[in-house]
Amino acid sequence: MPAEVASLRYADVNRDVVRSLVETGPKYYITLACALGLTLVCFLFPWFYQLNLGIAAAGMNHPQVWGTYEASFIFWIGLSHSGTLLSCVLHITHSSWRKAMYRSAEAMTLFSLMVAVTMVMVHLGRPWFIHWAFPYPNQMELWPNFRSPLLFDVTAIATYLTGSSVFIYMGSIPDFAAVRDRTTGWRHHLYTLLSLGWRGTDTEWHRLGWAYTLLAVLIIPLAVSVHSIVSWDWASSIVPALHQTIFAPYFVVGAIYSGTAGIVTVMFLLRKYMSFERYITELHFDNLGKLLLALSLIWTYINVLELFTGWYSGASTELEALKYKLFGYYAPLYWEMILCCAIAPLLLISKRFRTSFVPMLVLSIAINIGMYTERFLIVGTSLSRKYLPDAWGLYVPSLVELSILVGSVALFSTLFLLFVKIFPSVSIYEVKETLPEAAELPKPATAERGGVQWQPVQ
Amino acid sequence: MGVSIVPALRALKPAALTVATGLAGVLVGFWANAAFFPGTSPRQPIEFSHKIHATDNAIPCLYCHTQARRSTVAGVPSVRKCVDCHNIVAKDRPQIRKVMSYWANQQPIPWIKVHDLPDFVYFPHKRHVQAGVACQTCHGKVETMHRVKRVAPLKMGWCLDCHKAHAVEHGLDCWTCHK
Amino acid sequence: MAKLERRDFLKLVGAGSVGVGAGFMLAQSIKHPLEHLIPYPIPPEEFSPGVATWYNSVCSMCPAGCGISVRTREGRPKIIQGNPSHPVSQGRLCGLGQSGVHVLYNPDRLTTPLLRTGDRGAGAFVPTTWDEGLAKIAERLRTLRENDRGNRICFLSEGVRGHLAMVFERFMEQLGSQRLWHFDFAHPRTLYEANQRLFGEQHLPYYDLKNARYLLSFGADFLGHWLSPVHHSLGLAHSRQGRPGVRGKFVQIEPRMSLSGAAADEWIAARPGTEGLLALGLAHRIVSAGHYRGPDRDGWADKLSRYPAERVARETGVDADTIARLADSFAQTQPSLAIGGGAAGNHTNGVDILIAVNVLNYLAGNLGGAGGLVFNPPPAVDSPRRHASYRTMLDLAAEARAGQIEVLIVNKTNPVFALPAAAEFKEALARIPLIVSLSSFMDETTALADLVLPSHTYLESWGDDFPEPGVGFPVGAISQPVVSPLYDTRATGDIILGLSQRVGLGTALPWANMEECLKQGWREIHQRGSQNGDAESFETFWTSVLQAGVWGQDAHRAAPAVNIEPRVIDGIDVEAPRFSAASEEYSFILHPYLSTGLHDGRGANLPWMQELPDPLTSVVYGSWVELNPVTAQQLGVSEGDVVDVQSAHGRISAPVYIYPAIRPDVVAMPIGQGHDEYGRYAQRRGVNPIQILAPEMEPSTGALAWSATRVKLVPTGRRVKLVKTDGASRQLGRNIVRTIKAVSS
Amino acid sequence: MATSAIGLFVDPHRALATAGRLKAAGFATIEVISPIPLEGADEVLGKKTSVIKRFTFFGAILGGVAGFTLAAGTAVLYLHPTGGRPIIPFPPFLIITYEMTILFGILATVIGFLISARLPAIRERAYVPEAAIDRFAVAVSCDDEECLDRAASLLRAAGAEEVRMAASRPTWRLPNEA
Amino acid sequence: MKRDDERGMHEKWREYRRPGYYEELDYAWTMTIDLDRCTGCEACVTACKAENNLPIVGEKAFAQGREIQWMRIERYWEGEYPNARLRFIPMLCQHCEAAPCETVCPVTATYHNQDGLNAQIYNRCIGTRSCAVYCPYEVRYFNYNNHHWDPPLDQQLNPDVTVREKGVMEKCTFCIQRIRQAKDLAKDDGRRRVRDGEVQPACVQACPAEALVFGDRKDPASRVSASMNDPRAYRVLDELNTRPSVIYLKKVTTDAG
Repeated sequence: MPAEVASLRYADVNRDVVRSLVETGPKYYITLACALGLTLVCFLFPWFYQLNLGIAAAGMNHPQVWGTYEASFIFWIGLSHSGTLLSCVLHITHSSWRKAMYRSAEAMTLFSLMVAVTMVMVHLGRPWFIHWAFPYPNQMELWPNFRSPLLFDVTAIATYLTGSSVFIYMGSIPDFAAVRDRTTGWRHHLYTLLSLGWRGTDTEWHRLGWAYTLLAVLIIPLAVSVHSIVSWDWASSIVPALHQTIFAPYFVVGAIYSGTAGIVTVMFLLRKYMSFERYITELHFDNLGKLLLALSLIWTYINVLELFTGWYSGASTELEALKYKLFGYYAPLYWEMILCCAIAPLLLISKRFRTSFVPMLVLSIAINIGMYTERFLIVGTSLSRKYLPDAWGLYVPSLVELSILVGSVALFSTLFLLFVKIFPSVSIYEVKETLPEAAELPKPATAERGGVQWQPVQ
Repeated sequence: MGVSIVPALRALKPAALTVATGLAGVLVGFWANAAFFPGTSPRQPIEFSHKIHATDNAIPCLYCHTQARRSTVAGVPSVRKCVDCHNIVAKDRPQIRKVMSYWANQQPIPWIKVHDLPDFVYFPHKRHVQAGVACQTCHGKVETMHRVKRVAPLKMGWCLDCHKAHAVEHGLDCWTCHK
Repeated sequence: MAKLERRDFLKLVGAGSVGVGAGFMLAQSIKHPLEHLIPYPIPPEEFSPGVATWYNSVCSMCPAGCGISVRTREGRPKIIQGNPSHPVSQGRLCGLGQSGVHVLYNPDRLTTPLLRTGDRGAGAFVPTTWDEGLAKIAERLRTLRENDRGNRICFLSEGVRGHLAMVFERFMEQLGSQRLWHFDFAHPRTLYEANQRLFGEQHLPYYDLKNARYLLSFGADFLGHWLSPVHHSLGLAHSRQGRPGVRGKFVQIEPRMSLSGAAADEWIAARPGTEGLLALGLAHRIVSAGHYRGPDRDGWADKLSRYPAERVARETGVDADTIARLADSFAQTQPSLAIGGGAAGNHTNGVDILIAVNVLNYLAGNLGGAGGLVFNPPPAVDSPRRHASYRTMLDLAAEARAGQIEVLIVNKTNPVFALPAAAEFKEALARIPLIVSLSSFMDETTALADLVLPSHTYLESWGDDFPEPGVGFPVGAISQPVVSPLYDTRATGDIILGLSQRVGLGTALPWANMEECLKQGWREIHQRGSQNGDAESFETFWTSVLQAGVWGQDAHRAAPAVNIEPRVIDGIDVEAPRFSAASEEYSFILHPYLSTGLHDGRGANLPWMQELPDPLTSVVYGSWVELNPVTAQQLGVSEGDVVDVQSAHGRISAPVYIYPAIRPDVVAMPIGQGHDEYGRYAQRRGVNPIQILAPEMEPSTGALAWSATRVKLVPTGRRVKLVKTDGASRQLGRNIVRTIKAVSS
Repeated sequence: MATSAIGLFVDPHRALATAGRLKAAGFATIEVISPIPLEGADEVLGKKTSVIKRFTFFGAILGGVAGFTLAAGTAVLYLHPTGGRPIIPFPPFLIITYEMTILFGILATVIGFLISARLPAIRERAYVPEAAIDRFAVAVSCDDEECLDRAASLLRAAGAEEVRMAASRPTWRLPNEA
Repeated sequence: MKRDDERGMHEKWREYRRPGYYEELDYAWTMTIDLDRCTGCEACVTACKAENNLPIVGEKAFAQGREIQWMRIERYWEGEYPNARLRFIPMLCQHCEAAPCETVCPVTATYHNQDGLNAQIYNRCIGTRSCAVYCPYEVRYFNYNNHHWDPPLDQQLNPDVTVREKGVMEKCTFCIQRIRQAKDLAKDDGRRRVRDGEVQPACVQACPAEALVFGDRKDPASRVSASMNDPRAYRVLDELNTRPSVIYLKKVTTDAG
């Protein structure tokens, strides 16, 4: 294990994590303010404008009825696909390098899911009737249509949202308890409630272990199913270039791919700005790097496969779809995507690259840009080239759409910034597990213990 | 020394209490509006009493609402229809004078709709009347009312229940009422 | 429970009341707003709310005279359909006809008489009353009449038929003026002339497409706007699929594929203006191949010897084999029919071309029989030959300039828009002291008027119509008001009758209004009818005609013994026509055509027509220039590039549309856009090709030869997005429109 | 009054050993409170089994049934034939079933956890905050002073760096949980 | 038709498992379009606009590709000058028996009714627009904003048809209001069925070439059945197996001569 980790003591962990919660510098507030402001200006205002005017505010038109909103929806769902899934897999497989990073990864899952849901709202023509898509008894005696892929989405995403929030919460209970003891005032009350009076007895640990593992087992297939189902929104249509069996795995891989890249980004930021250098180390970047490399290769393979099957079919519609994708109006975007998601990641072969932080950050962002492009192309190049050439059209996103896209990122950041001040963004007890046991360490004086002295509850 | 969530709950109680009262308030307000200002019996430009006409003088509904059997709408009587009788009957009453003044300067009487359906609902009176549905089934005992009051909810579910109960042909096809 | 602190209690109260307030407002906000039930003070007859009423009437959106039935609800017309019992439309109707409701409900209609305040053309008007308006003009008319200067009154009307035309006639007659003209840009003047010369017929024959088995059309867009498009569509459809085992064949000859050309089995782009030559070429073949067996065969052979296939092929650009093939099948597939018109009739030798075409019909024996030319009996009420040619309009302009015209009454025609700038008509109008317009809209001509007496739309007024060309037997139809007038307007007829009373022309025009006039007119028709048998009373007759919307007589006319001498050929000049400017500089021939939706521009203020994708290009809302792909390549322009179209007489610019079916030496532009006035939907939209037309005329008729202008194209370098609905225009082997080869019978 | 004695240890192994010794000495309720899950707590305090997996299993089954019933049931409540398919087609409804299975599984697991871990703690429970940092505490709860003192002395003897007295009531156990 | 409660569980189950649910359609409304008659004059397009309250969207909307034409004419060029030919094909909702658009709607705003029609219920639509994505014929049109009729143009609006609000999908209904009207009249004079030719959608009514025929294909005597049996009959994109109720008759081409 790396030196900086070896030098850690149990108490340091508590102190560092608690500090990350209670000690808030101006830098944080400024960032939060920016994020909030951006959300307001770039997300909420344009959206209200659109609600008032109608989807006319967006650039969609007759053949191209879906646009960036759908693309963003898949993108965010995709981004959500590493955190919890990865965390579960690694938990089941007892890989200890997960422990320092999984909490924030899961948070990413949670918030990108929330953003994805808001994108659905933005996409709808009459979002004020969205409750009709949920099964509740109503005077109209009408029910949603469970035969619709969109309803699969509703159920899947609802489940996934519940699952991942439960998962992240359950993993945090012992940490809430630890923080509870180290905080005062409203925070103390908050964490008292959140920790449900956790003490850390042998029984509690035992139960938690069980529950946690069971959840992990449940969530892995769930996560896989969710993005397959999202892909069916497209694949179960008969639109050329969308009506493909490869789509489910394609989407899942893509999702995990962009999600993992997202984790790298988040890790970098946490490490840099929450001063977790000693917890998030080269080791993590190295492993994530390897994972990314593998994923990028699979992703590339599936892309090639898609082109091949399309070409092999020889059908006018499929060929046209390919032609349009590779050489049509949006071709530059396509090649940009290939560059970002297929070629650039090959750098990950070198360990030096994997273990150097800034380059990894750059790459991870590049990959997600590429992945967004992919989602945009799925929507943008297929619908405009369907069966009847006479009805072909062209779609260019409007300012409102672009601004909402930016705004959604801001919304995500806002949520995440709030998260790091409420949840211990690094798991205290699991990091401790990776440390040499307390006995082997020089005993710290009580004074140092976690900085804040504990006072009994009134 | 020990640990429990109770103290925290106690600390949060006032806030929680406030929120709860607030929400309860919302419900009360909502209910109050529905209960005291239902708008099911608007004040009409002329205090026309169906009781006097339909019960006391036993005028059949279709005498005035002539279209009900033949058209999608039942039709409200033209001002002339009122005048036809009332230039003989009860001329001195203030309300009748009002009618006469409308008639004098050929103004229509701006009745206020009591049974108003959304614009995307197409309710054909003729189908229902011809099927032998009594006016009262939907309009209530109008002949006993001085000022007409809407008694039926006129909600989709309510329509459907009747359609189901009578196994109306294609009575559940959305296009039967929405076009 | 611990006792509440005072502060906490207040907090709770506060929260509670805020909640109640919020809840109340919420409930209030989602409440359905009150609506009213407004009964009639007095209900109209046989009216019942919620039930549609149909009225039969006559369409006057174009001169075809289709019968229409109008669906009204609560006294408001909703949709116009064809009148099934009317022989012209037979229950069908074109897009323009259906847009009649948009004429009625047009937001830009003139709602009250207007009096000019500012300078002419400044567009400053003040509302006035009918009395004032009528008084003003009546007074002027009376003085002119009394001083025997009645001829200084000029009445310019749209093409009208039936009793309204008769009223106009008498009115002007009484005023002592011969200056009564009907002006329609698209009136097939040359066709009438050709007919007159060849058959001595005043009225056009009925072209029996229905029963024809071989149709040869020289430039006549008979499915678009030529004569009676709806009826022709029915005819063509029947000739193709209406007869089991027989499918009529149809060949279209024109420089630019029109709607008819698109429907044709074969489309031949002969050199513009050589249609006549081609016709005679075919004739030559028919005679020389011995298909024609008439006694005067040799005479024909002799006369036609000047038109051997080789020469004709050389000059028309249609190869000799095709000529031979067409000629043979035209002569052999009986009954066959040759029609000519549209661009072919609008050359400097238009009349000659059309005569040549009819020579074909003669030689193939298509005169009189079913599936050929059926000669119409004269209509029950004959309409006067008053159509103003281009020359007439020039004379008019000259007289105006010379100050010989003191009053001009314009009725729903728009010469300022529909005459080339070269005619300088607008300038001429400036010299006329009093211009009165009866238009329902503020069009270019009305904008120059001193007094506007807005007339009803055809859906609000009484009238009648006797379609021309008829359908082979006498037909008439009464147009009745289907809605009570929306505004303070009056029917054209009533205005004229009103005027005549004020001027004191009493005896000649005794009727109080058009309805009376019609009743009397139709009483005569009825009497004529009842001589041969049926003795129903006039009232029943009248109501039955109103209900049916049409009246017809089962009276067919035997074909006149037409015998065409071979020497007609000497009389005609089918050699290449005269074109405006020197060909080397102005290297393209401009082919203006009536746009499907906007006709000659009258449809430009109808939103539906503006939004109707042009059938051949799918362009909406605007003008464009059609170029052959090759031409476009040479000029280095592509779709959307704006080019200057320059004639010797003007210059307009419009975006290019690459059109696969047009001769490389021809550029086509749709007529109809480019209005300066005429309401929100028409104004400042596209360009008007009529403006740059050269003042070339067909000498004998003085008709404007509007296919005779040469232009040059100058790319401006500007580029616009052409607004159209089409995506890609090829099928890419997707088998969407499937075809099947006809089993050659 | 104090009902349990808590000894704090630096070394987890020693803490466990002590716990074992106390158990051997016949103390009924012994808990080891630690900042991290401890391997080998079972050996000294006896094997633990949990009902959570049963919750999960039956929850999932219930979810499956509920899922299909929801889809099929609502479909027949108002018949809307679509796309030439049956009112109750299996492929799509199986997806709903699948998702609902997992959803209910998850929820049941949570409930199972809360019940079997006896959370949230309503009554006050013996606890030492250091045990959330780097101390390993052994908590013994007794009913009488004498027992408490014995426990305390034993703890000290075992080398606890500190022994505290805490107020907490004897905790209850689920049936079939050792 | 038996009432729900009169049927046994087993019988019901069999019904619910029957593909397409309906054992037999009440009417099977069908339209045939003879491409050899069609001249592309677009009278049908205007008729549809007039009958169904289609909005006047304006030039900008057209430029953005947001026009609304339940009935549109598609045009395809073949060959090059001088042999260039233009082919027209009217395109409208095909009322497929296996309609891809129906299954995807999350709120069943579109479904198949007992007359074999593909219904679109505006007031139920929440505007996911997925039906338009799934429709291979591109005949579903979305209301990107509320539409406005300059008064008094609004007086032309057909009171029998809902004016659609923003965020709602719409499409050809085979003029359901006319079909209902006809059924109503049939009921009024005590007839069980609507006579052939009694219902004509606006486009059919208008077509000057009588290229469009509409009727009930269940009735072997109807005009539409007759023209369906024409050897020229085919369905557009039938390889997709959507089983349209709109049947086209092939355009006839001839050899030179």
